[in-house]
Amino acid sequence: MATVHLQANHASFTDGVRELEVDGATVGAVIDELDRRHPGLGHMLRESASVAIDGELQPRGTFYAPVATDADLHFLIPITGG
Amino acid sequence: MPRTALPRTRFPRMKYAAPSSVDEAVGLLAGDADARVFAGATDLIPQIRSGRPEPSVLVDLKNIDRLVGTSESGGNWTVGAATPTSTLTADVSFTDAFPGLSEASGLIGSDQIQNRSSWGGNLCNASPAADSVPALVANDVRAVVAGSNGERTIPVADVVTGPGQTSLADDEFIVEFEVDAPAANTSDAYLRLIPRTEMDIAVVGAAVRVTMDGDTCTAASVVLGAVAPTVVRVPDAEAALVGSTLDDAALAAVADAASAACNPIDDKRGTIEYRRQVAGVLAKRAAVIAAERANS
Amino acid sequence: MTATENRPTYKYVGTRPIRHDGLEKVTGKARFAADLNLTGQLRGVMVRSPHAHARIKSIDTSAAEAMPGVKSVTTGADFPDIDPAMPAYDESINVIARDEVLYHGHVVAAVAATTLSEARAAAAAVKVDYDVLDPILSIEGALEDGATISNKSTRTLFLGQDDETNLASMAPFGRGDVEAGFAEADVVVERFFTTKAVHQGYIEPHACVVDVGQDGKASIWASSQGHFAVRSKTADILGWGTDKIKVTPAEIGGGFGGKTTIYLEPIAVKLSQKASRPVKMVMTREEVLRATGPAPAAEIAIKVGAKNDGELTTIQSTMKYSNGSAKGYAAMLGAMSTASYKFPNLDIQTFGTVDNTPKSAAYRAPSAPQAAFAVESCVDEIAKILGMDPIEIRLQNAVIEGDITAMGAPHPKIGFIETMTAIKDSEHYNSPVPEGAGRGFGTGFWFNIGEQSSATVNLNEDGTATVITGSPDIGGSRASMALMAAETLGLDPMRITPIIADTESVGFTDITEGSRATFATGMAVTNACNELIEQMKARAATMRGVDIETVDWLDGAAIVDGHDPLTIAEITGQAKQTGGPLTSTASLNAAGAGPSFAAHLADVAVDEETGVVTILRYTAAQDAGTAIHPSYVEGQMQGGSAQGIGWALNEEYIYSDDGVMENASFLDYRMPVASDLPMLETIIVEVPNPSHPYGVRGVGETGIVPPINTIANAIHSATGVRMTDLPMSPPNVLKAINEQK
Amino acid sequence: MSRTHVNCTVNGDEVDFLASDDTSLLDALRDELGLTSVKEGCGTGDCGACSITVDGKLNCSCLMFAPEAEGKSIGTVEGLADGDQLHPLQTSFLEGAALQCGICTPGVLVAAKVLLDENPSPTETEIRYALAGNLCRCTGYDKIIHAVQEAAVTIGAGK
Repeated sequence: MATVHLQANHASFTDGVRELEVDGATVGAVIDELDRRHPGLGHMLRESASVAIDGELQPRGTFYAPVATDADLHFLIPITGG
Repeated sequence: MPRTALPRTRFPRMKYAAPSSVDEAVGLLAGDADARVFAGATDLIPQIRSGRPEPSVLVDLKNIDRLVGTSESGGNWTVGAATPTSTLTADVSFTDAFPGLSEASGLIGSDQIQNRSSWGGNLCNASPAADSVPALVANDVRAVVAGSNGERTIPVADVVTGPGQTSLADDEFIVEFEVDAPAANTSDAYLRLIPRTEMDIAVVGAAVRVTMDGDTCTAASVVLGAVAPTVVRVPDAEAALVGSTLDDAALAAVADAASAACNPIDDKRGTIEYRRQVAGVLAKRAAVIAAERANS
Repeated sequence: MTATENRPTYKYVGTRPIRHDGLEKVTGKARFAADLNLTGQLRGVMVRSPHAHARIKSIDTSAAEAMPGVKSVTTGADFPDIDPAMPAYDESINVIARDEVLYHGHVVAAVAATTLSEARAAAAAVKVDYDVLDPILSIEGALEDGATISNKSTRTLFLGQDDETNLASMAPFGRGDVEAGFAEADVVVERFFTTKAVHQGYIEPHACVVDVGQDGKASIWASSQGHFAVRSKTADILGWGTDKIKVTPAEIGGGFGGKTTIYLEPIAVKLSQKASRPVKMVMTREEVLRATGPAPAAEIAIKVGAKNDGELTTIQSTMKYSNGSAKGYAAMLGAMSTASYKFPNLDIQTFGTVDNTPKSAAYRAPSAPQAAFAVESCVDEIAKILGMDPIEIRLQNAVIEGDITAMGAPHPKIGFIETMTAIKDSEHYNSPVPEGAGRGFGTGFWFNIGEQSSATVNLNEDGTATVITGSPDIGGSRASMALMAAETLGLDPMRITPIIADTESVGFTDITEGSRATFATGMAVTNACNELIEQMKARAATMRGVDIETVDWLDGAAIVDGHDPLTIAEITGQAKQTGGPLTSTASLNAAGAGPSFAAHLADVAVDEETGVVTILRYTAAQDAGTAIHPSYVEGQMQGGSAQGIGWALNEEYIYSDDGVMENASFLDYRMPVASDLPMLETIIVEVPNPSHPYGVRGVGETGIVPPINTIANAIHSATGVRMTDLPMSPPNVLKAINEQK
Repeated sequence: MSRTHVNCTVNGDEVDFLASDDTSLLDALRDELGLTSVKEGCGTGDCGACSITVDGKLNCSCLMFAPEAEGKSIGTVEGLADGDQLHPLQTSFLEGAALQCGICTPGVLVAAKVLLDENPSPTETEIRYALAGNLCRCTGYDKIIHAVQEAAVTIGAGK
């Protein structure tokens, strides 16, 4: 089970829950599982979120990145820049 | 009614004319109320871009010999109305005689602007914030005005009647300025406040001319810019200076009088409170500089 | 000056060759978008709203169409409707309004004519009938009960609902227990900070030239930070396929985030398509200031607690940012910028608002300078209350690798401590403060990003190389690409030609933003070069008649025992005989961008009778990871510092009550001029980023974060006045001084 | 619309062009003569990107009407180099990395050339005020000031 951390703007889909245990071999699989449990959350995470796996910021749109069973996943607001 | 956001970089309809004599220029103006004279166009072009009415004819005065250049005799100076201010600041004898008038002229914009800006343009644009005008008034400079009815000479102080407004008729323009030799032990100074160090319009300007007898001031003129619809002469500040040694009490009185004489507005460049307070500070500081110059 | 953690020594990386595009730029030959002209070209002009907020009742273009020289006219009706839930929606209505204008200067129509003056005259003849609405012009205005809805497409989807709102976002960030944190604090500082909208201020106005051919395909020459993004955004807004659009990058005259979005291209395409003629569109400065993305205004209430020993225990803040006329993440990005210190207890409520000012755009480390102004001012105040050195208290609380950011994710390897130490050890910090002046210290950082990049490297028959990327060069990146290729191949950078190719000549590459070009595109270049080395080893094996395993690569040559080294030129010279041309392409979506921290030091003099602030001396230190071309790293640090100084002292958007910007010119929008600044001393700190082959972090963003708080802290040292409202202009500083007396 | 026939010299060459009276000299130089080194950054004389010399004096070409060029000698950055021999300012800007995006560079070089012609060994303050009419948003001016100082030394040594 990977540990998923959500931002507050995501938590509006989870009745405020910010930390969940989720099964999934890839970031995409984790998102799909989250969307199954909390419909609408998946679209939000795919459209407008960055993800850090065990602290390493992944580029936007990396849904096939492998997720270890004990991984820490942080879904972040999309980080851009000037 | 909001201004239009429609940009403009070109000036349809306008015709360009470069007369070579005063009479020719007067003729162009007399024949067409929408004709407009210009020297450097450093105010005219931005105004047209921002949507002001476009002239029918642009009368370029720089090809008239009398309007460009300076002459001096017995310490009295004649300055062509379209003479670039960079010519004045580069003229050592002029700058020695009128350091404040020279530094005020040199503050009109960047080096690029300095090669175009002129006393005539700076004055007739009739901006309350024009840098050269307080110093021109403080030095009792006169303007020679040409028009269909010939020429007349008036004090610079009588040219501007309000923001963008002058006492000149449609067919009149300034040909040259007359600057009298300063009395003995007399000098001037001009200070202005801008948020940056360059490329800004004065938030407050202060010109002071004093005549000194040793440590004592025997004559003074104090003129403020950018704090009222037109430049403001401050008799109370002048009275506070005359007879004083520019001691702290006198300078405090100068500052109070200058602040009191302000009738400023709140705008994007400064607040009423700020302009009042800083007008006093600059008047006081300019008086000290002018006095030092008068005695040196 | 450079302070370097021990990193590999390189032959070319870290040197300062003359940039490859330099000659064209000092001789006036460089072609920016407005410098291009096509045969039969028309000039396009926008029709812009004179109201800050209004419903469009009707648009009558008949008079304009009948005017001399007019070849085409377009309105919002020519553009497809996009689902407001899709990312392209806001960009689409920002490019051209449909039924509602959202800010003064919002485009409602456009005209193309044979000359600029004809186009302008015709634009003025387009009749638009408006139903004027109340404009929302401030954060409080947007949040007021019963406030007019500033943009009816803004919905509360971020709350899992679907109502109209003036909120773009509303999200808390938190950890620990702030009540307990304040309870155990010995010192608590509470302040309220405000900042105004400011513009990126690039000197080149937006410009493009577009030609839609008879085949219906659009060729676009544009000034942008990312021509692939110009293609995809233009395609989205027109409802076209990307195969119908080719974008060729012109030189870009400054962007700083402001050219990551588009304004002109879809409209120019429409005008060109309708007229069957090329169309050039160039904004005026007034248009740029009125209608292109500024950085958001912000209001930040903040409370910071600390123990007597200097430990920062708690931060509580409400951060409100205006996104302008469309949705955005401005406030949440701001909250992220509190991640410089450990803060065991943290509670930040963020509110993003939507109003009737121009849609905000990224500006160098978006949202960080405003938040850092608040946080760093409070930390400075606490240090002064506790009598601590401003660097010591920060060193004590600074985040290091593994510490948690405001978003919960841990920091990777960072150089915050090293950067502050570089200032502490500097000659500036150890010199006495000038008589009557005040010294201020401040910090800031940006996360930086990776994203997608592609690169193709061709080895030419004479052993020279061409490096082709899709990253526009906004400050010397051609040189850094060449240097990384040079280092990898072992080839003199002057024998390498870096090219920025059009959207059909190189693989997809994301926008040059987030300090990503040297990081991500540089990684692609390096990968392509490594692949070429493998190819050259194989060719060398063929040439020497040996097995490839026996071939080594050293210093730009293939090494085979018992033979002379084979140079790149020798290998490429034989390419025809050994299998043909040598070329390699690499593409990636880069992970592991490294945050870059900066620490700044300023000495300022304040005229207490006029409020004029003069910067006497300024030093900036920043962690570059590895400085590929130190001169351009310094340039980024100095440019960011100067922009931050302008933001701190005089830059601001001034609006009238009806929402018209009153200072839409370089005369009254006061960016620093040469005589406003001292020399900007730089200290490059190098704590290499382990996720990049050469340790690059990216340096573009961070430099703008510390100046505002650094100068505010210096003004406090000089006068005892704590400035909490920007800009710190003469009137505002004098007012604060008067109020203190 | 009336068009005026204007005769002048540009970078030493005699040229003539037709320009409607409502055209700025900036537009005429760019559109009629193809001198696109002269940039429009503001059109109001506040940024200096359109800086040229007129009879050796520094001017903003956006603040001149095209017919005003009659009989004048115009200088732009295209005329700065002597054949393939770069002007010392161009060399010092390249070697000192005194440009980033490059849009302000032509105007800055023209202004710096005028400064060094009039004042061969300017102080830092003199350089900063001489260039105050030329906005640069990329560099913070630091490397520009250093490059002008460097060029002054080079030119001085050459004399």
